[in-house]
Amino acid sequence: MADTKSMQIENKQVDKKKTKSHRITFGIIYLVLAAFIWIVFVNGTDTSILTTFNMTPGGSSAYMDDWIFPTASTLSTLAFICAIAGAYQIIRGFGKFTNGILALVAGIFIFSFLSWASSGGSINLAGLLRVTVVRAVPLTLGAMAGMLCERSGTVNIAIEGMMLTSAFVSTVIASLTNLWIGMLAGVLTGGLIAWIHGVLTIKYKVDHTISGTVINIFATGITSFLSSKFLQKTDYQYLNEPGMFPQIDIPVLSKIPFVGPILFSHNMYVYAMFLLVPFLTVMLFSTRWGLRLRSVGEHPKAADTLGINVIKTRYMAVILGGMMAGFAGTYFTLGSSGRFDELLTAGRGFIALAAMLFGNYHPVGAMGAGLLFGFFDSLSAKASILKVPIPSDFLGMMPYLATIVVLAGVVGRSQAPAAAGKSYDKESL
Amino acid sequence: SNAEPTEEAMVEEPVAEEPAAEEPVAEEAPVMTFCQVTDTGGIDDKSFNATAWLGMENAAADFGVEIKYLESQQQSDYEVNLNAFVEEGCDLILSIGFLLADATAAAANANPDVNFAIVDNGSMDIPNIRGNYANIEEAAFLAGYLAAGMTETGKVATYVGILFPSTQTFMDGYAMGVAYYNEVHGTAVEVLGWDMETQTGLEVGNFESLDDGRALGESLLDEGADIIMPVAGPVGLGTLAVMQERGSGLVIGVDNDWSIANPDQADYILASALKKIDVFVYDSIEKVINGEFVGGEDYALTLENDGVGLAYGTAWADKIPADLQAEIEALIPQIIAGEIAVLPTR
Amino acid sequence: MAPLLELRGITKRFPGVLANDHIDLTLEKGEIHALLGENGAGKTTLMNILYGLYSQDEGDIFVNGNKVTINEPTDAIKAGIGMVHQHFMLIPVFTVTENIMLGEEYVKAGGFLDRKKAAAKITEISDKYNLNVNPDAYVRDLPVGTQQRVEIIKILFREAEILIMDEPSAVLTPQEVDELFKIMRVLVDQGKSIIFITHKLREVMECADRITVIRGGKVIGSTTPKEADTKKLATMMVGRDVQLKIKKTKSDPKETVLNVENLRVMNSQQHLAVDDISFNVRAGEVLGIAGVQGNGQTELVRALTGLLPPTEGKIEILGQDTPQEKPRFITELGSAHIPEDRQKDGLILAFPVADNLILNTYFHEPFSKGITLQFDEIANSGNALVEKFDIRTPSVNTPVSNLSGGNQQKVIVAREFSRPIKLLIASQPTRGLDVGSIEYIHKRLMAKREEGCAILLVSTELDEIIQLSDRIAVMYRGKILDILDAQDATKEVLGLLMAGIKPSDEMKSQAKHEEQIILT
Amino acid sequence: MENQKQTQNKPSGIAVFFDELSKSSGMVTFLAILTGILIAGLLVALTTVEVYDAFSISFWSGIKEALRTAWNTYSSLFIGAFGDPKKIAAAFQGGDGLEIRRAINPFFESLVQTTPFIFGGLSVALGFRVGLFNIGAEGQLFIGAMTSVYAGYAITGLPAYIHIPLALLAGAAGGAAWGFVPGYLKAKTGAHEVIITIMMNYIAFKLSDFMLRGPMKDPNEYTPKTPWIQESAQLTRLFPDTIRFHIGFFIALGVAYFVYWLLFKTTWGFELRTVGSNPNGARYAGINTTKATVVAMSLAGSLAGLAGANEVLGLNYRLVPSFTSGYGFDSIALALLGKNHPLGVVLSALLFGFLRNGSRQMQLKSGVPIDIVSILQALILTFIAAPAIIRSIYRLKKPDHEEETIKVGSWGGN
Ligand SMILES: Nc1ncnc2c1ncn2[C@@H]1O[C@H](COP(=O)(O)OP(=O)(O)OP(=O)(O)O)[C@@H](O)[C@H]1O
Ligand SMILES: Nc1ncnc2c1ncn2[C@@H]1O[C@H](COP(=O)(O)OP(=O)(O)OP(=O)(O)O)[C@@H](O)[C@H]1O
Ligand SMILES: [Mg+2]
Ligand SMILES: [Mg+2]
Repeated sequence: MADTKSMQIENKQVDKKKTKSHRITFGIIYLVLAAFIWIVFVNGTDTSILTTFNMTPGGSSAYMDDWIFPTASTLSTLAFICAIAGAYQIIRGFGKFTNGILALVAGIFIFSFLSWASSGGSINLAGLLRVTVVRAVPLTLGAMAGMLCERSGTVNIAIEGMMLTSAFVSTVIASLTNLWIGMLAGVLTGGLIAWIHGVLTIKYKVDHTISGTVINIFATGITSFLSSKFLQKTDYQYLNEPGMFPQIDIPVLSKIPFVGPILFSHNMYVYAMFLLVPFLTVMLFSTRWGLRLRSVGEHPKAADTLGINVIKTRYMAVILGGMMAGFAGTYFTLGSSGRFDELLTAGRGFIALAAMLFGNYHPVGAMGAGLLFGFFDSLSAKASILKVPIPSDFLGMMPYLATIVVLAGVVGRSQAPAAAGKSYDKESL
Repeated sequence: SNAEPTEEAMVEEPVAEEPAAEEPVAEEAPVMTFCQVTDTGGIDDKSFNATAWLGMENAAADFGVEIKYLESQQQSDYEVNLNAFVEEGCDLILSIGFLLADATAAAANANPDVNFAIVDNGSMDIPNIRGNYANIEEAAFLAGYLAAGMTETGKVATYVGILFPSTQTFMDGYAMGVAYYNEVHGTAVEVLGWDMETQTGLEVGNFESLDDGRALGESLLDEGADIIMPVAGPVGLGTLAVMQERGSGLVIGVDNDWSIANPDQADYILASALKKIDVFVYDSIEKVINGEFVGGEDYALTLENDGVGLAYGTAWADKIPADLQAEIEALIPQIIAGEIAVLPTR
Repeated sequence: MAPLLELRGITKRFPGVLANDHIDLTLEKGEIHALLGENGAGKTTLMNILYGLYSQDEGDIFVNGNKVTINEPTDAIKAGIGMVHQHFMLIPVFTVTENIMLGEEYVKAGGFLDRKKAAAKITEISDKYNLNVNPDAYVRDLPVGTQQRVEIIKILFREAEILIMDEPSAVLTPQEVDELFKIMRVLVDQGKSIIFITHKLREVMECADRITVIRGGKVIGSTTPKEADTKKLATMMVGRDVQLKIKKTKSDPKETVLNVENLRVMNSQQHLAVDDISFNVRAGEVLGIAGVQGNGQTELVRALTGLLPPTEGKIEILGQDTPQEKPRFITELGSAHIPEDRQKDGLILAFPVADNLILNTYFHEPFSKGITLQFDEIANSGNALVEKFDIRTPSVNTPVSNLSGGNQQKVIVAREFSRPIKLLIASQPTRGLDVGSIEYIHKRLMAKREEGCAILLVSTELDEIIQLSDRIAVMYRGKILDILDAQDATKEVLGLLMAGIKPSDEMKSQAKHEEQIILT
Repeated sequence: MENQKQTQNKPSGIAVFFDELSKSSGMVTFLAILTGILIAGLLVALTTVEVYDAFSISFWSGIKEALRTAWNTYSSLFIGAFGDPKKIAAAFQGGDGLEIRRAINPFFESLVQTTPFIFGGLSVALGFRVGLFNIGAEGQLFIGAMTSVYAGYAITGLPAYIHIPLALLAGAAGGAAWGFVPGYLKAKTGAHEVIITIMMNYIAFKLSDFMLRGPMKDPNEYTPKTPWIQESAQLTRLFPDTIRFHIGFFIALGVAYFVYWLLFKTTWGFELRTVGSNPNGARYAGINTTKATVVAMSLAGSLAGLAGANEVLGLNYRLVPSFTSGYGFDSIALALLGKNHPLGVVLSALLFGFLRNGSRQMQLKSGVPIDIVSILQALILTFIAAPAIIRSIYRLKKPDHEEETIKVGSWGGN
């Protein structure tokens, strides 16, 4: 025991050495950001100019006063803080606070950008965050769908296809019956497609990526085919009027200024996300069900030797994942737009995939990634509205660039379940 | 050195059987055929492809002619699709959108005996092409004026799917209308999402994602805009959805009358800036049928000929103050006469 | 009374292999029944059938005289059978508790895992049998010996009566093996019964109550340690007289070929795996590196071969400093590497034999001219090597994946030995091979030594190390505890070193004295 | 088993032939395509209102109508892809050049449609061979089109034999740059190429929109289009008007051969394949896997870039917004269908090209939405990826040795 401890201490020392160059790089980045804030944002702003942040999103009754501050002096202070952080980072490093400081500096930079962009005018900060939350919904749900599958060993790149198909089905069924039945039908559709994915990958041992690609192509084809044959025809309009889940204000909570409208005044999909993330976290990591599911994705043979039915468990996980993707799909129609149009998922399934990897196969990580993407998405719209002198195409690249930067610069390799993508063959060596 | 998969079967024809003799085509009185080539948006784009197709359908209903369409999936399809229709012997081939201009010119030059018509593009001085453009800025101007008159927050907004000249004029006209209202009434109504000076604005980047339309709608409402004109095909329906959910905000539809297309949501549709491509299509078909088709000219959709216009939403026609309606009514002849500038001077 | 367990006429065929051929076997209550057989004899297959992982083509299983059908491991568990697998069935990213209770979880109301209660039971079992396992540790952090004890607890946790242990001693130090035997005794004394699989004669003689020998999927015979004699058992097992001792001439080391100073290497989890190691290997000698698996040998070899950059220290080959992460540079200096995991590192399984034979020479004449490969040359050379090294393959165009393990290893040996080499780094060169192949490879290694090649031999098989090495270094937790001359190295001394204990000089000489002539 | 015995007892030539045939993978491929066609035909019939109307008259008239619908669909698909045999015969009898060209045009047009698929498929297949999943072909294609068009219009005064290769190279270089980024990030930071290539796709779309509206816009045009490329940069057409068939097809075949040669005949290809098949083994063998990853992604990018260049230099002669959609994603299917082998890719590209071109007539003659082609592609791919399904439907025998199943690899763990 004593030995192990001393070894750990030594490990840490070596760790430190290795991260020295890392430390300096980050320090320099902080300094550059500080300089950027100073030169571009502060120097371009007149000292008398004010920035206004609205703290109440439109249409909300939980009012909070606007936040008004002088732009230039605030930004100078922030630039100064960044510079200090950079200097300290280079000289000493922040130890276990490194990531926190990194987040802080990134936050400061974005805040400075916003203050500068809205200087002399105003921006609705609460609205920005509210939209962030909404935009995170399909990504988080989709990422969790992928996660359920992959935690059990089945790679699922067909999230897009599952979402699209269930969006279609939910629209038709909800138009014919009601929202809840429509939603259920969408969820079941996702499950059904996932079952096909399961049959192909688990039973027929088709390569998971191939099966996923096939499903995506098929889903695009069949929904566009049926949509243009029926849903878009005036004669069949009654099939494309599903309605939408209403917004529900949570009593009391939604009245909290600022936070209330951002978190507690949405339709049920947002709440579902908030509930599903901790629920799945607990399910996966604290229950028998989750233990077995993960064991099958890590080492199916070991699970098999302990009497766990690998095949059944995988089917179950894949189908549940599909149902989750189906649920995410119904968001587009029943939670967002109230109708189906061709390809309306517009690639969100692939971004959800990115969010899954990004969030390191953890529900909380998935939501974090969803929120990050949602934030930049929402930010780029705001920047456009504020007439930031950057071409709109480049603003539109922001979420994608941010993903690349964070992924390459901070996250790096994510740790996939060991058996993900490998079909289980009981009698193989 | 590795095993080479040899799939001879792969080049096998999709249909193994011999193509049997075609069933005899009923040779009655030759029905005229009219053919539409869409751009990549396809027939359901809720925008000009759809409106044009409406014109085709109307003509088919009225004249009993046959109508066909081909969807393009990429730029290189335009030429082939047009040629396919040439071979079909279509009596008029309709190209939708400026993207098809090059291919249409080529096809028209190669087939001087075939009639073509193109939407949103001039005739390029080719004798067998009938061009068309819409002074949509005239309608958008009225929409902007109306929006400025109706806003309660002092902010109105617009956004665009992808910025093309054809969508750009929507935004310009709209902003000019607002500016004119400010000038007349001494107000300071702001336009979010479009900057006339730099000709840049809020852009979705696609014509598909309703969810994007929803998010943009929310952002704009949050920034205080209460009337939004989305120039983005079906994407705008997402904005309509969020307004319905919030119970606030108004949309100004584009291309066709949204309050008729979306009767359930009519409460949130203030008006629509109409661009009656269907009229142009219908008119062209009628001309061909009557043997009056003339190419080399442009058919302009204007306020004057009612090719563009502003239609009040079915639920709002009565609620818009009468004096505002009267003001707008009065603007129309002035615009037609060119007394009011509806586009910024570039 | 019916025996506790009886297997009758068990037969199992794999494509091209008759792995079990009408095998009969009985197990009495309270006995340790050793199943002896060389690699590929069919021992694991038989046990996998008993445990429900494979299904037999023919034959029946009886427990307490009642016929049972075992289709799934659950059936086996229900019948009171537990198995410690040859390749551990543990999930590295799970804790000990999670691994053990998987499939038999303790849950609180609402289906939540009751880790505390399970951990308590594990501690209880661990104490009872003196197994010394921390239930909250992650399996990936545990040394192999401990992992094995986790596997044993897994079985006891399920209250199995019949324990199958598939080659449990392969990964242990001699002392740990003794410890294991003690545990097995305790278990038997408490009424459990054990099937114990091995191919080591010494172990059988030491701990079994009864011995059954299997060869080529058939039962060759049954005996007890009292009646048996090692020579006879060996012959039964292999099917011919064996000559296990290799004749070794006195070494005549010349110039230093490999020199390592103060080497430190981190493994992929950023743990210090090689900790300040220094040694050298000279031309014409074999330096053996002994040690229990997982004590840094893998990382050491990877660092030496340029696959893992060291954090500190110096590696010199033929007087040249080797740069970091340049395996090509190192092989081109004239060093060869037989990797520990032949399928993972040493071969491209999907490629044909011929391509694997040029895996690190393809860019040389005559195999390529400019950038084009010369297929005739490659095939010719391949055929020649297949002949010379007696590689059993239908043709040089057969994918290596279709070859047996021994022949796969021969492909690697052929490739590495056909180059002019001055240094050979051989890691577990005979793992999983049968006696014939082992003999062959040992002879080849010794021939290289005669030629004046410097050899670094890393092996967890003590017998192999002792037989082949001129000097022996023992690694423990990333450090070299001692480097001994081969004649001073006895199993006991090495065993102690492998367990991290430095024996006094007195102990060394005493142990040497006591070392018996018993083979293997 | 019994069957096998029988054939052993009585080894009649024909029986042996059928036995072998039913085991061969060519047979499976053929049946996969056939089955896909049947199912898609069923779908068409099931979604046609007339069929239901006919069923309400009587069962048999329903069946007849269903068959007729499917027949119409596929015969027009066939005619669209290969040309109308009657027309061709008549045209050749007539001897009029233009008529003949019109009659045989569908066949050549199918080849034109095939060409970008070959490039795209090669791009994805090359990635797969090196263990990389290139979802980014679409974005690389956009960039390649952009750079080649730029070289096509901005450089003037060159003879065609220099300008054409130069413009193609520019396209390849653009695509390569777009492939390089994910390759480099993957090799250096471990960032997953799937995510990065997806993000790079979106960035490429935005970038090309920006370029078309700004720096690359033809100043004489009102709309966002690039200037026309020089005539010297246009890929030579091989027939006068109507037939657009150009040398791009042969360039694609040449490139396919080149990729084959590179992968299977050279030391570089040996390295790439080694990395793809077993990265650990490759490292052991002294191969620089980092370099291989970067090189492979760049090469894959350049192939996709060529697809884009081929489109603009061979057909469009200028770039307009949203000039293509879906080649990148179809290419994934195509590469898998071709088992990531250049020859397989060419064959499946032909299949896709003929299907896509044929779908035009199908849409026109029988009003079936072109999306049916996607459905068809998905079905065929499924059956080829899971031959066991086909084998059990048609009760084919198991092959003697294990079938070569397609493996993609490169996800998560490794
Ligand atoms: N799943 C399988 N598929 C094909 N062949 C197999 C399989 N499992 C075992 N074999 C073959 O069956 C034979 C017996 O193997 P088995 O693993 O039972 O041997 P063993 O006696 O346990 O050997 P070892 O001492 O190496 O563990 C070998 O030839 C082996 O290759
Ligand atoms: N996974 C497999 N797939 C196909 N064939 C296999 C597989 N495993 C083993 N074989 C075949 O089974 C036979 C026995 O393999 P195995 O590795 O057990 O040989 P072995 O008896 O251990 O011989 P060696 O001493 O050479 O290792 C070989 O002929 C091999 O071709
Ligand atoms: Mg074994
Ligand atoms: Mg073996």
